[in-house]
Amino acid sequence: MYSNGKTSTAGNEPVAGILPSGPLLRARGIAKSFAGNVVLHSADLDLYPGEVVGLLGENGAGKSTLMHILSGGLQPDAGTVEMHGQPTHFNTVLDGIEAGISFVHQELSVIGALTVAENLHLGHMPKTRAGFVDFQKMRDEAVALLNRVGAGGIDPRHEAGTLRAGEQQLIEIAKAAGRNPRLLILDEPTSSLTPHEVEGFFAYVRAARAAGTAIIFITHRLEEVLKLCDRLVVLRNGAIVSERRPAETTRQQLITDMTGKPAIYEYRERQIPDKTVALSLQRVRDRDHLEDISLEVRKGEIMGLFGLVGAGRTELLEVIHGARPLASGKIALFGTPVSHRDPSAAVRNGIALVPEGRKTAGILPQHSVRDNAAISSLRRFSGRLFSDLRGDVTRMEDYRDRLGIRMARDTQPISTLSGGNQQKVVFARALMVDPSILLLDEPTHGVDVGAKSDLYEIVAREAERGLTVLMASSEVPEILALCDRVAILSKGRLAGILSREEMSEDRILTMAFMEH
Amino acid sequence: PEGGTVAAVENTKGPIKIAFLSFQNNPFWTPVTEGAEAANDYLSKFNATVDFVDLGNELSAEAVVAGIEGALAKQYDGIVVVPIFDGTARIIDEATDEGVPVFNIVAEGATPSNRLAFMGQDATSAGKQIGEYIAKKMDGKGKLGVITGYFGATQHTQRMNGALDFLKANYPQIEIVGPFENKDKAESAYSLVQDMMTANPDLSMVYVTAGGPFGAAKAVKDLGLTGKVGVVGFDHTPDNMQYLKTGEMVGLLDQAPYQQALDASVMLYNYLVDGTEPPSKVIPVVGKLLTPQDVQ
Amino acid sequence: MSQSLSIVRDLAKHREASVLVMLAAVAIYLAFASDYFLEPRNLLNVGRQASVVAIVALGQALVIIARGIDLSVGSVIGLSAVVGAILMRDTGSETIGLLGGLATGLACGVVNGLLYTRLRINPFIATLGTLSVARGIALLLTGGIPLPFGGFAEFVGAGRIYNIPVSFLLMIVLAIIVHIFAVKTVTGREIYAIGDNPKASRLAGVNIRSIRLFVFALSGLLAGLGGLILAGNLASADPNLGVGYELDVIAAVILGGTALSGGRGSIIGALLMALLNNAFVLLGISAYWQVVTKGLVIIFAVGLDGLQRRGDDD
Amino acid sequence: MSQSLSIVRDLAKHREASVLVMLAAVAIYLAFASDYFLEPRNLLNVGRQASVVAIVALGQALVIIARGIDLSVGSVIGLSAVVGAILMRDTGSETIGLLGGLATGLACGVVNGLLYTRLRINPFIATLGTLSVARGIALLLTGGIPLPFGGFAEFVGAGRIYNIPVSFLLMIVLAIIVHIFAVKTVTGREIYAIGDNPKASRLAGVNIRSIRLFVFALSGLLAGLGGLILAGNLASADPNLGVGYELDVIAAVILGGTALSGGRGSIIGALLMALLNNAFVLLGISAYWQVVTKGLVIIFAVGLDGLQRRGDDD
Ligand SMILES: Nc1ncnc2c1ncn2[C@@H]1O[C@H](COP(=O)(O)OP(=O)(O)OP(=O)(O)O)[C@@H](O)[C@H]1O
Ligand SMILES: Nc1ncnc2c1ncn2[C@@H]1O[C@H](COP(=O)(O)OP(=O)(O)OP(=O)(O)O)[C@@H](O)[C@H]1O
Ligand SMILES: [Mg+2]
Ligand SMILES: [Mg+2]
Repeated sequence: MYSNGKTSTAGNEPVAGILPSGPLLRARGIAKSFAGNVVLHSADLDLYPGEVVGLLGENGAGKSTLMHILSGGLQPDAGTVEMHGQPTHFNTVLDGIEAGISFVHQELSVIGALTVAENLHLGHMPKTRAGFVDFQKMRDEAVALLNRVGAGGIDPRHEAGTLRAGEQQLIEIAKAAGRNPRLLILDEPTSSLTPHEVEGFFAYVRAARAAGTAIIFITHRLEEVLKLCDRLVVLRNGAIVSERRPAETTRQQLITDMTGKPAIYEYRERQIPDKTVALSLQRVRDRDHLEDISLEVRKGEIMGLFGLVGAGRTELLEVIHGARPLASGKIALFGTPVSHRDPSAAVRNGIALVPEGRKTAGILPQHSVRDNAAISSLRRFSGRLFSDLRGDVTRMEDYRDRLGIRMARDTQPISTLSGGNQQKVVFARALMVDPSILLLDEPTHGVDVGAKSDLYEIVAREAERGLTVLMASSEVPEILALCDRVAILSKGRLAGILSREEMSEDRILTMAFMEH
Repeated sequence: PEGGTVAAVENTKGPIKIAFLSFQNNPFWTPVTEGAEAANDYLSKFNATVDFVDLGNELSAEAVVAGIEGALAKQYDGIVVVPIFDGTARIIDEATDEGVPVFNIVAEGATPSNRLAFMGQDATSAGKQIGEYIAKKMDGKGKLGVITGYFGATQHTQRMNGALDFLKANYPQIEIVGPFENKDKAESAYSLVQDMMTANPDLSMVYVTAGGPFGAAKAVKDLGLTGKVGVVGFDHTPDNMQYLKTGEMVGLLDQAPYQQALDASVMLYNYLVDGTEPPSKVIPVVGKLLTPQDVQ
Repeated sequence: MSQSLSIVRDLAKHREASVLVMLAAVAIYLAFASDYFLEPRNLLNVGRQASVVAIVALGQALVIIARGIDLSVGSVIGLSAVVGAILMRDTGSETIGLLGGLATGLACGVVNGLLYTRLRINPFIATLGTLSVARGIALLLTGGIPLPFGGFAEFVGAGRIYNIPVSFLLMIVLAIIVHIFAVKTVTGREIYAIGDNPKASRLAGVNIRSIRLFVFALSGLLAGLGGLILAGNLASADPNLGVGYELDVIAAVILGGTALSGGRGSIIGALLMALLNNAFVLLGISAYWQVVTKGLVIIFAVGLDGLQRRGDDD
Repeated sequence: MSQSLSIVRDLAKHREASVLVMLAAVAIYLAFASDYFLEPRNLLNVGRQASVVAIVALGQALVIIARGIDLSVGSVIGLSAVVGAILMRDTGSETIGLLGGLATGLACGVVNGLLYTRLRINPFIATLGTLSVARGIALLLTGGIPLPFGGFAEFVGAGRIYNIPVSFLLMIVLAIIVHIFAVKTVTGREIYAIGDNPKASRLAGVNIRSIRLFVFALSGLLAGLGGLILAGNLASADPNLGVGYELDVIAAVILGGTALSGGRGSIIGALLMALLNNAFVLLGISAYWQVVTKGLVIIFAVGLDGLQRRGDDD
């Protein structure tokens, strides 16, 4: 532990009597089901020290569940886990941590009220002789830790709650790193990181590997696993279906392993016959971030919104959606000026939003899947007095099929769905409104490749039928795959709009850096 | 003065300021306030003022202490106060030590203090007075339900025990049901009487020691037991009096609050001017027991 | 996280069950210990005694479900009764008096809602403020002196239909209505959504301001109704009516297991408390033990199921 | 319920500044309206009158920060005073009496903590239960009759050092200690952590059970101390001492802006309320207007900053 003063070395002491060549952890026949719904059939997995294993699979394949079992957060229904050749059983997560397993969860869980340094030391804060917290020591160690994971830019004195999602993610990674674990599990750690942050993070992973840590890396970004991992394990329908070396495989192959079918979305040339302007923004400003943004989106068009972190994409979408007050400027829908003071008014006018931040702004965690999907369109379908409860059931069935939502029953709490499936439910919610304008904010965060192409397909199909889409995204390939045009924001200003023909990764990025 | 029994002496001292500290939360306090106003009117002719200081609507020792502290800070010459609680003795002594005499009225705690005098009804003997009346009404036998305001409130407990000790000693055939706490609430008294009648259909009298006796009377009325079950309690407030007329209430003991307020203020004034001590350290006020005959 | 949430749900489910068990236990014990307990008349008395707390708790439950709290209900009870009585006295019309009382409750609720949604005052503080202001106004309006309050209100508060107390019937009917409202209507479902995740609900198009305003208004309205029943029962509108009710009402809601409660829960909670008071009188429990017992029963009612669920935190 | 509690916490963040402004406004107004207000003696009185609520609020603030609530403080005040007085009377030793009083408070707090952490009873219900049980025991122990309570306790409650009330000094010292504790010690930081995210804190190795037990124990201990001061001030240990204090204490905490408070906040909140009571006495405001004014001041104190922070929901 670094609190004992060993901050600089990232390795474990070699354990006497253990052959370095034997697996650190060996899982055999792991099975798990929830209320009769089988999630893991019989998964076998070996992990060796000094190895980075990429774990791939569709949403709901059981990746997070398997990791919870390995780390002690869940108990398997069947199967055994051995560490260093010894049968092991963790009753709680704390047991797992004790044994050297650190798990960075898919969902963020920093303590917003504490500073970054305090977060990193929670559970074992250093003390001065007088018995107080040794803030100086804690800060110094925090700086070292943050540097280690490539997050040197974060001030350890800041309150963690005020940081961006990506920065919070890095804090969690740093925290896990600080434990110098034997096994480090990273469940979609990069989904909210900037490209620059991803580089720093990769550097840390490589250093940890060199020091002998076994690492499991879960992501839906195939480029990342191909770049970073030593071995790729694909989980499909609760069983391991393939193990490959990155050098010996391709993107396409992995997708086939994951989904059982080759799936990739290619941009299809589309004509937008309708010249009606569906959404127009004129010199839109909010209180503090956006400056004079003017933009027109035609009916049936898919308009991308690109920018670096902090460019103001979320703010812009929120202004259109009425969630953030418009300070000046005009917004018009099909030529009619509107000023939404509340998202409820926007939804009534046919503007639906799939927000960024599934856990905080997307799901209603204690509600069922069905209720989550229905919440936006309750008023649309209600009778005079009563809510259309029966209709909710059929609509849910419909959208489960259309979006391929994987669940046991639509009455299960949404928080028991896998991350990607939760996102699909939020998508279903927005589509149920039958909007004329769909605002998407990082809609494919944590969504698997198969589902991504499903979602692209759905968005394109709806656009074909006249839906206007404005999609904020940090992934250029996504923009290239889907959008007819892209607007690029840079520090709250509109840096420019590129048409299909003008779009290229280079140009988009260059424009995004314009104000920097 | 009208309604009072003590006359003021000629003021030879220059302006005199008296603070009159009292609560205000139910009709009982209305005559107290009026008495203080009357004292002010009367004494203003003698170059003295009686300032009514409201201690609020929640009765507590802390409020009395804060009130006296405030009055001392404002340099009043004397204080009339409704101390009620045991915990007020210390601050009363402190005021007295500072040369500000304190006159207690209505009710004071059991702990002795160096107040100039206390005027009021002794709660225990008031309880006994009611107990005698109850025994008479019940012919010395039968079941008596007891509802007290707050468990642990000295005045309520003394009124209760004053009656119960008397009854136990002299009328062992009277069976006591309770006591139950109604927190001075009429609606709670109502429910308690309902339940008491369920468990004791032969109940013939209910004694409410503090707030809300009319709730008990209303329950008697709603149960159609007027004339069979009687309620006794304290204070001539309008809601209580109403049931005295209709017969559910059979006895109400009054504390003559108006007179207490007025007389105490004047006596304190006299003491401040020429050192006339009140007639005794404890000036008992014998309550007037109203019965249905009195209002017919 | 996912596990912890389902535990929260289970907990709310079990809580209701464990309070029901406690309710049944007390009732069964009483049935043996007292000859009078099972008499229909006594049971109906218990129902009536629970009715005001239960009716006010129906509104409070929705407020709490939507993540608010309404401490002002006790004072609103008093103010509504007083305004109703004054209007009845001055206009001579019972209808105006009753409607005026209800409107007062509603107005108090709306004020609470606006303080919360417009001025963004924490509902605990906002309703603590109106608790004081409403009580003060009731005292000012009456000079602290109770007013007579009779007629139809007295029928509602103390009357009986086929021997069943009107206020008890009203409680049952309202509980059913509120339950259906909470579970089956759009607004009801939106209330639950807001309570679950206000931010997500807002972005999904729920008008959280108006829903919040609505729940506070409803809570005020039901407190106003409670005031009319209480004053009607006593045939007297006392400005001090309802002092301290807030804790009883909130306790009823929580005992009833808010999460599920739409309506059922609140009644169970209120009944348990009324039953206890009934038990004290029927069994003649000695004075101070009443106070102790009340606390113990509340703790046990909820603690029962905690005993089985050892082992897991949060 | 924990939802509504967390809202209590969240919204309390910005509060402190605006309550300070209100405090200053009332003070300035009083300085002009009353010749006596600025007299040192009066100011010290205000400080003394705030001291019990403030001291108890220090513990309550930590409980609320850790997502709990302690409704039992009022009863613990009464029980501790009574036990202290009985021990003092029976052993003749002041020390034993005082320590016994403190130990009683501590024991009540530990019971609350265990009910919450071991039996998993919602703290609102658990402490509502102990509210009743503790009061009942105080009544049973005394038979409802206040006991004399003097000696050193009276010095603490009513004495002065260089004319400064001892209880006021105690309040200042304790506030500083609690503040430093909350901000600078490991336990203090962990209290904030579990209030923010209990699950993540537990996984980080924070022993949330023992921390929760600790905050309830501390709250009980400080309530016990409050009881001794109050009884000492009155030279009388009344079993009804502290009835209804829970709302005042919680209001002080929230007015003071819990989130920041570690100590400061609670004092500001308690001072505002004591100042109001002082104003009522100095200005001779009538009782009913006092009630109205109190509510309005509370609302405005907190509403002030709501007015500026328009626009963003949740
Ligand atoms: N507590 C639970 N109760 C019921 N079902 C659950 C629970 N936890 C997980 N599941 C189900 O198990 C399946 C696997 O979920 P898991 O989170 O492991 O998927 P994943 O592979 O991590 O997907 P993603 O990439 O979307 O995060 C899902 O269908 C999910 O609904
Ligand atoms: N209240 C706040 N306190 C601190 N920073 C804030 C606050 N609100 C917004 N920000 C920051 O302002 C920047 C703009 O946010 P916004 O979410 O609009 O950017 P974006 O272009 O959507 O990028 P991304 O969503 O990828 O972060 C972000 O860095 C965000 O962290
Ligand atoms: Mg997952
Ligand atoms: Mg964004």
